Amino acid sequence: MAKARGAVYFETDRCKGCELCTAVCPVDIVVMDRKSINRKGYNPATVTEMDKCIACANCATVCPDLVIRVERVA
Amino acid sequence: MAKARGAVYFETDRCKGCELCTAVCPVDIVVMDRKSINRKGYNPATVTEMDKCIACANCATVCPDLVIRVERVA
Amino acid sequence: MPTVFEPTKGLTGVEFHYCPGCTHGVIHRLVAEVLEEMEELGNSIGVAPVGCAVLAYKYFNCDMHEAAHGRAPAMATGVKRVLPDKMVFSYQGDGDLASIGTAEIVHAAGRGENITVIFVNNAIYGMTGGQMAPTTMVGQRTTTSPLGRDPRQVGYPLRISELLATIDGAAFVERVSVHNPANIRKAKKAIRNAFDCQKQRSGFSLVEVLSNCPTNWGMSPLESLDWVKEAMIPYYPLGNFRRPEMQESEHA
Amino acid sequence: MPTVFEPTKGLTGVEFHYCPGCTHGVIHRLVAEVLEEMEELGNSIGVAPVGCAVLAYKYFNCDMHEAAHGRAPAMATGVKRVLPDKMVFSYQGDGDLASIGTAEIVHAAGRGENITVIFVNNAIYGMTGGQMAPTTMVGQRTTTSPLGRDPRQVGYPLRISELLATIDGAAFVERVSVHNPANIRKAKKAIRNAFDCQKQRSGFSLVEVLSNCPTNWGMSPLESLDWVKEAMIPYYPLGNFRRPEMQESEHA
Amino acid sequence: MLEKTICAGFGGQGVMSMGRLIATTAMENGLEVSWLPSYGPEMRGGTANCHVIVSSTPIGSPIISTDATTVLALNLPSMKKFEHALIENGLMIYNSSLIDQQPEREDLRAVPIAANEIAADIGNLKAANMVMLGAFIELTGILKADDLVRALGKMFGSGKQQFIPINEKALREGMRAAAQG
Amino acid sequence: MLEKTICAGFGGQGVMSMGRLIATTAMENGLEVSWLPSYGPEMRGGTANCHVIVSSTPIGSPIISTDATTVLALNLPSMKKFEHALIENGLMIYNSSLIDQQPEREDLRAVPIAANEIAADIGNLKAANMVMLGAFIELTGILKADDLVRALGKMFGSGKQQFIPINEKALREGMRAAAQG
Amino acid sequence: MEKVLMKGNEAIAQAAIHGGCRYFFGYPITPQNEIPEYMSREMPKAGGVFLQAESEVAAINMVYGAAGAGARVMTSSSSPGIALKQEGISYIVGSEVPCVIVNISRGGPGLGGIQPAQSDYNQSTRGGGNGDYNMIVFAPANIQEAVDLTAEAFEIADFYRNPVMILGDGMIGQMMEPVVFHETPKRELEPKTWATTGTGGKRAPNIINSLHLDPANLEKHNLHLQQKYARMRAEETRYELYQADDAELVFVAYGTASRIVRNAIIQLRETGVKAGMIRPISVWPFPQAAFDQLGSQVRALMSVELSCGQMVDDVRIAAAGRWPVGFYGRSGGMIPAQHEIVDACRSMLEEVA
Amino acid sequence: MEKVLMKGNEAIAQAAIHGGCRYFFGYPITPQNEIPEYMSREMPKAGGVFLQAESEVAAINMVYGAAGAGARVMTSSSSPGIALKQEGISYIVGSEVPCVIVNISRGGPGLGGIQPAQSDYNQSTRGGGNGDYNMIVFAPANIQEAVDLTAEAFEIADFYRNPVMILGDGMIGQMMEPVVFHETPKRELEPKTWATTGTGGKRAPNIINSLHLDPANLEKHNLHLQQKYARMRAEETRYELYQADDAELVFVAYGTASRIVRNAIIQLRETGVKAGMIRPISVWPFPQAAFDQLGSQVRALMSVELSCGQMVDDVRIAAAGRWPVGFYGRSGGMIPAQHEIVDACRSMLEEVA
Ligand SMILES: Cc1ncc(C[n+]2csc(CCOP(=O)(O)OP(=O)(O)O)c2C)c(N)n1
Ligand SMILES: Cc1ncc(C[n+]2csc(CCOP(=O)(O)OP(=O)(O)O)c2C)c(N)n1
Ligand code: SF4
Ligand code: SF4
Ligand code: SF4
Ligand code: SF4
Ligand code: SF4
Ligand code: SF4
Ligand SMILES: [Mg+2]
Ligand SMILES: [Mg+2]
Repeated sequence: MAKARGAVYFETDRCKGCELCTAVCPVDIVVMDRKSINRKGYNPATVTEMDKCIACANCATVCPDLVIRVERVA
Repeated sequence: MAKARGAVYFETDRCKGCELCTAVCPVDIVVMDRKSINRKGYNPATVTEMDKCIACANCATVCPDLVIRVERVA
Repeated sequence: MPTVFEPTKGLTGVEFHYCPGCTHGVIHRLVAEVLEEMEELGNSIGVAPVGCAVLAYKYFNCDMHEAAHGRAPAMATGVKRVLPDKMVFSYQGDGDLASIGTAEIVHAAGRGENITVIFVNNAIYGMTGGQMAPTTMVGQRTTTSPLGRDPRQVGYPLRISELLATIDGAAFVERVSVHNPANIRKAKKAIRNAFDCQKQRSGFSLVEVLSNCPTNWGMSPLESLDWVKEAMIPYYPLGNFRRPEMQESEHA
Repeated sequence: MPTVFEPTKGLTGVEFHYCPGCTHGVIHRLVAEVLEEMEELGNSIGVAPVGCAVLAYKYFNCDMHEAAHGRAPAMATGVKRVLPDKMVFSYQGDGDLASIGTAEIVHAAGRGENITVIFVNNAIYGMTGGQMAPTTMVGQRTTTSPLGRDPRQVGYPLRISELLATIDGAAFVERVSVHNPANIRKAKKAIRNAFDCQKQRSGFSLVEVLSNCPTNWGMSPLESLDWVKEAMIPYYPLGNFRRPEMQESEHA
Repeated sequence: MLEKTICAGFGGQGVMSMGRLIATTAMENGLEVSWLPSYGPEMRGGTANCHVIVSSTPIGSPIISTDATTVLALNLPSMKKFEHALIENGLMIYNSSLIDQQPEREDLRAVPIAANEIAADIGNLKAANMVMLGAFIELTGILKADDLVRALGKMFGSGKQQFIPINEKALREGMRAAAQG
Repeated sequence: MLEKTICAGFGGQGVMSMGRLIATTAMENGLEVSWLPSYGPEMRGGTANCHVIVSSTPIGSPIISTDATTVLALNLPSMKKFEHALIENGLMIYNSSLIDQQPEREDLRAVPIAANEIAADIGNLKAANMVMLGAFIELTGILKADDLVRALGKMFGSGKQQFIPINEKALREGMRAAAQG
Repeated sequence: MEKVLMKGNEAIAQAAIHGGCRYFFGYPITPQNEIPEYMSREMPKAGGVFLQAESEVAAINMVYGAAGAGARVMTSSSSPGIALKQEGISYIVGSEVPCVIVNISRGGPGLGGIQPAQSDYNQSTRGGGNGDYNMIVFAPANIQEAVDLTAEAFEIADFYRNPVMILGDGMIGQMMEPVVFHETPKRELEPKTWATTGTGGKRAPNIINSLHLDPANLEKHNLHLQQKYARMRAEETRYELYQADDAELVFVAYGTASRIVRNAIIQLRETGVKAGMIRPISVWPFPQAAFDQLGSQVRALMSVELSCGQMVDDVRIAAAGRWPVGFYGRSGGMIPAQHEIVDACRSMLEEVA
Repeated sequence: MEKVLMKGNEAIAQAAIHGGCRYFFGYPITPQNEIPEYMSREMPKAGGVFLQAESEVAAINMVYGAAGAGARVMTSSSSPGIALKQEGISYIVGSEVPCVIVNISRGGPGLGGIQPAQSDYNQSTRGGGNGDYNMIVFAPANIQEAVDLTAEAFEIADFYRNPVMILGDGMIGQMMEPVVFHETPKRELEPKTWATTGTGGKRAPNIINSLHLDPANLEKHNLHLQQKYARMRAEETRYELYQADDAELVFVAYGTASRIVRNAIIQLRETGVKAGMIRPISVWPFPQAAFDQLGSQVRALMSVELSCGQMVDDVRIAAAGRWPVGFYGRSGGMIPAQHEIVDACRSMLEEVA
């Protein structure tokens, strides 16, 4: 089976900037977006190189605030 | 060592006639005195053949109402 | 003539109000004898429960408190924190300790509160007329389990000693019985060990004493002692569940 | 595009009021996912505690009760006795369950009450601002143990799962953690097993979830998860302490 | 008609059910009744008692303080405790098997009944209370023996019907003793 | 003299200690003071605020409802929440680093202070509250910077004296910004 | 319907079942033990559940849960046990779920004694739980009334979604009197659409809750509760006037005390003293109206209680200075003799002469 | 003595230590957490013991034990937590041991909210525990008063061998004001020869107990307690009269509410309305005397409370029909604005005109 590829979507305004998702991505693509501030006043999490995502859902699994949705694209 | 000999004394008016002492005497000399009624209205416990007593204090040990005193006489 | 057995100075001598054959009286005497032998009577503060032993404050020959139902361990904690050098004990029934007072006993043990608890398990609420206790045996009829305790409805009896033995602060936990002279003597040793524990500031100590309630069990006193032996002991095994040595090695 | 991970219907979607990085949110989600997967949402009644999760009634997408502090198991008992065919669960913190609510949880277990308890152990009173809990670690500083928890004064932390596992009515007791994805997945399995237990009427089930409180621990969320792993798990070992099989064999 | 009766004795002497039987029978006969027990730990070992009021008009307080018309005393402490609850010339029926004294008050109508002995004679010591009850209905005339036995039958329920005859016997022996005394 | 000030902002912005510092300094200067915080879970994540009253006569209620003389708003929700608490022509000092709007009321004396940027410039973003406080004393004139710094010294205690200079710097920068604004 | 001789406690228990109660959670305490004991025997036969809780605190919270799930549910206790239930009662009121609470009270304070007393009047009518709340408190004076009120209490509780308390004492609980189980007056009750019985996927979740973090919401909730109390005051106040028409001295007494007062009044009238009585049946709401309809011949009021004086406060409020208010009480389980009340009446009348 | 700016809760805690308190048993609850937190830091330094109990029930019973052992001891809580302490309080009163209980109350009923409220007036002044009992309840209106009353409370508690309650609310607990720790007025206190400190073999055992199975004994005990209460009523009633001399409308308000009323009075007087205030400092005993000394110019009373109306009952009793009694209240954590009170006063005066 080919390595899975995934896409993650952030409901950015729910994010509380806790950074938990950034520590569990096996391909290290989840980072905090220091340049934007969401409705709640936090720097939200985001993904840098989406195409590296393997749809492991680790990020969504640790997110306490239901920010992240993960889909498989291949 | 010669077999101990004992004497038991009943503070009869404290007795509640529960019969517990009658069941534990190794020489079987503690009985209920069916002929007398104490201040509380119970048939009190008593000893039949005191000279058989071996001062084991079993009777006093099980008595819940501090009725019995045991002394060693030999 | 050497006296082999005489009334202890640890008791006031006031006649007990207990029913004929009720072993509350035996257990009172054991506690009192131990305090007398340790020469701690003048140094002790006891806490009576709400239960048949509610009047224990009249019987023990030392300073006494009467607690609210189930709260004796909390009350004893208050006393002990003020008087850490005194011997402080509570005397509690199974309704008092194992039902309404569950939180208080668990946390006294949890804190390693340096008190001694005498826990009289007679598988019933004696004072209020024989209702079911958490310690009531499966199938036992009581005034609130008229068809016998049904474990499908109310579960199995709680084994308090085993439960408390899981707690680190509990330095000494032992279950004994007073259904015959040999066991009464063992019970006294356990009570002595528990108070020694307190003396040595080892933490919480508890002796669970299997006791009877001829009145509410609907038995003669002699039958009731048989029932302790035949029905209770198999479910509530006698023995030590925790000693200070265990505590120390665990946290060595 | 197959969805790998999406919000569960078990939650209302109302934004959590929890602090950033607080794993209460994760645990909520796991419970909700399990109920959704079991198709029991319309069939469930949850009981929220008094603690940070006090507003859980806004988040779970099923009928909910808000209990008095510590009394969720009693409240759940009331619900379950009326509705024995519904899924009834409580969600409780360690102050709520292991301190003020000790009697209620012990006796719910004792009765073999057929409910599921989600026990969130974060070693502190979160909601009230970080006071010491019975589960606070030795040496841990809290607002009421400013110099760190001193076991000589207040004893060692209570291990609730181990304590409840001594009780016959407890059909399922397991301790899990949610400090990383692998453990979160295991935690979900345990929660599923607990609810399955209830479905099969096996009796009381409880999952203790080690959780964090970055706010009151004075740590960043990531540091706090490390602390769960490094400080809590060694004292609170993960694993199953009781399964229905054990219960059956004991009373076989 | 207003009868205020105190039944008193040791815990096991059946004074409570004695009182209940009076009340039940009177109720079945269309009279107003109340029954009030002593309760609580004091009962254990100590004395038990109940207050029974039977009246042709509605009953105010169920408590009998110093206006008892009859006292049924099954043991000495009970006689001592309650003789002062009686009205002038009140009726004191006492169990002379266990009470070897007379009441102190001279005005009373004091009737000794050897209840234990009579009960023992007919083969059931536990029926001493029924003996006393017999004396009570004989002396007060407020209830009929047949009504009492019928009420007893109801109270016992199906399980205990075999005990009715011996209780009835005790009742009638009590009546006879009172009639003779 | 009667100054009723509301300090408001996010939980972590130091609005509580800001208010405490005003009250402490005023107390040390012999004035009557009160300080009342918002409290409870609402503070977590949401906005925090405190009411500070400084007066030359005894203070009745510590609550400021619609008679604030000054609002110190460190974020937008706070400005919105409290601009209607101000008296006519009241003083609204707001943190323009985070608030890109003006207050709605036209009568107010609205003073934007780029508190975060000024604080960042002097090397400590956490001192934004001190910048605001500088603006406050500059504009109201009720307290002197030196007194405030002295009170801060006391509040900090021995452990934190090293933080005084940077806080003082922030204070004075805030004063300067307000004087210029 | 058959007349049966029943002990107060058992009659109350049977009346509850008669009134539709199917769940009982309680904890033993004298002098009300016959209630849980009766329930343990009879509730299963009625298809209901009896459960002995681990404590009074647990019992009231089980009631809270069961009531929220839509059941008719009861608990009973006595004085110190009721003290322990106060937090739970406050939650139950706050969450607006119905239930019935029985207090067979005894002497206090503390462990006190176990004989009849009315020193829980304040505890029952003015809470002890936190917050502004009220519940209807019925104080029956005989077993028939206890039966009727208990059965009806379930209807009333459901009607208002509020607990109702039956306040007796050891005498009411322990005595036997003949009773008849009448048909209970039914109310038009809304279906319990608020109950947590599972959404079945068909409706939004129901929530049983007393928390309102926003003060404006909590105040709104309180005003709503106050409206219910106002309605209870208007519609649920109950009392009996006994010989009050021409009375110069009007006793105020409830429950056990009222029985002795009644006898005392008969005795007083025999000797020409015109005494009468207001007997509150609902001690909350307190029957203000009874006082307002007293005639101008009334010269004094006298509260008679088995306490050191608690209801007398409500009598003073109701009197509003219109009449002097006297008090006669015994406490700790002592029951006043009829002649004591007669004497107290006489001295009071002399005093105000 | 130095003036320091302190939070109410911390000031109360410090005042307790100042007043000789060396044992504190409590359980966290908002809005009083700063009391146990302060105690956990400071009590050990004072050579005392702070212990967090497993619950409010345990805390009050620890207090009971420590008080019986002769210590000066305190607990604190808030509304629902106080509800849970009611049984223990009743025991403490019954056993005649002294202690101090702080209630920093919040909105109810049930879990309610956490903002300031005065809806625990009944809970505090009329118990909730069982039996006839009372305790002195002080309701400070500012932090200095809270400090002074708390410190003195220990003397008073010891003097009467009875608990004393300090009744504040979230505002009193959370606000900061300058305070000075004055010398506490000392009373002549008997040595605590009743305390259970061990007989030392030198005296008969001491017993701390509230059980009196014999009703005659329990009644005797109750009469003894009532005598103490009578003495407290005579000697410990405290209140402040504010501008009452010529007032046409007299507000009655305590604690937080009285602060707003004070400002309202100033405003009313500025517009020519003669308003004044009776401010009960002891809400039990309630200051009846303050009412009796009001002048003939008074046209109405008005109770202002952060509740739906609880103290107003005591105002009605005190008024005894002499003046109409109005009420203005806000609840659930809402604080009335000054103008609301001004308006309420104006309408009341119109009504009685
Ligand atoms: C708060 C409270 N609840 C209930 C009671 C009633 N009560 C008195 S003793 C007792 C149970 C006693 O049983 P246990 O502790 O087993 O003691 P035993 O009488 O069997 O020795 C109860 C429930 C009470 N006094 N106070
Ligand atoms: C009777 C009562 N006591 C105390 C409180 C205050 N209180 C609210 S939450 C809480 C503790 C919460 O801690 P925990 O259960 O561990 O939950 P967490 O907030 O940590 O999730 C306390 C003591 C209360 N509301 N009611
Ligand atoms: S799904 Fe996995 S790989 Fe993709 S972003 Fe999330 S953690 Fe990284
Ligand atoms: S875990 Fe969730 S809330 Fe936390 S930073 Fe990532 S997306 Fe945001
Ligand atoms: S001492 Fe031993 S031998 Fe002697 S009477 Fe007692 S039991 Fe029997
Ligand atoms: S054991 Fe004691 S009380 Fe029982 S019969 Fe023997 S002497 Fe009497
Ligand atoms: S009721 Fe039972 S426990 Fe109580 S004294 Fe009697 S026999 Fe002993
Ligand atoms: S206080 Fe702690 S437990 Fe509560 S929400 Fe915040 S992080 Fe979570
Ligand atoms: Mg027992
Ligand atoms: Mg927690």
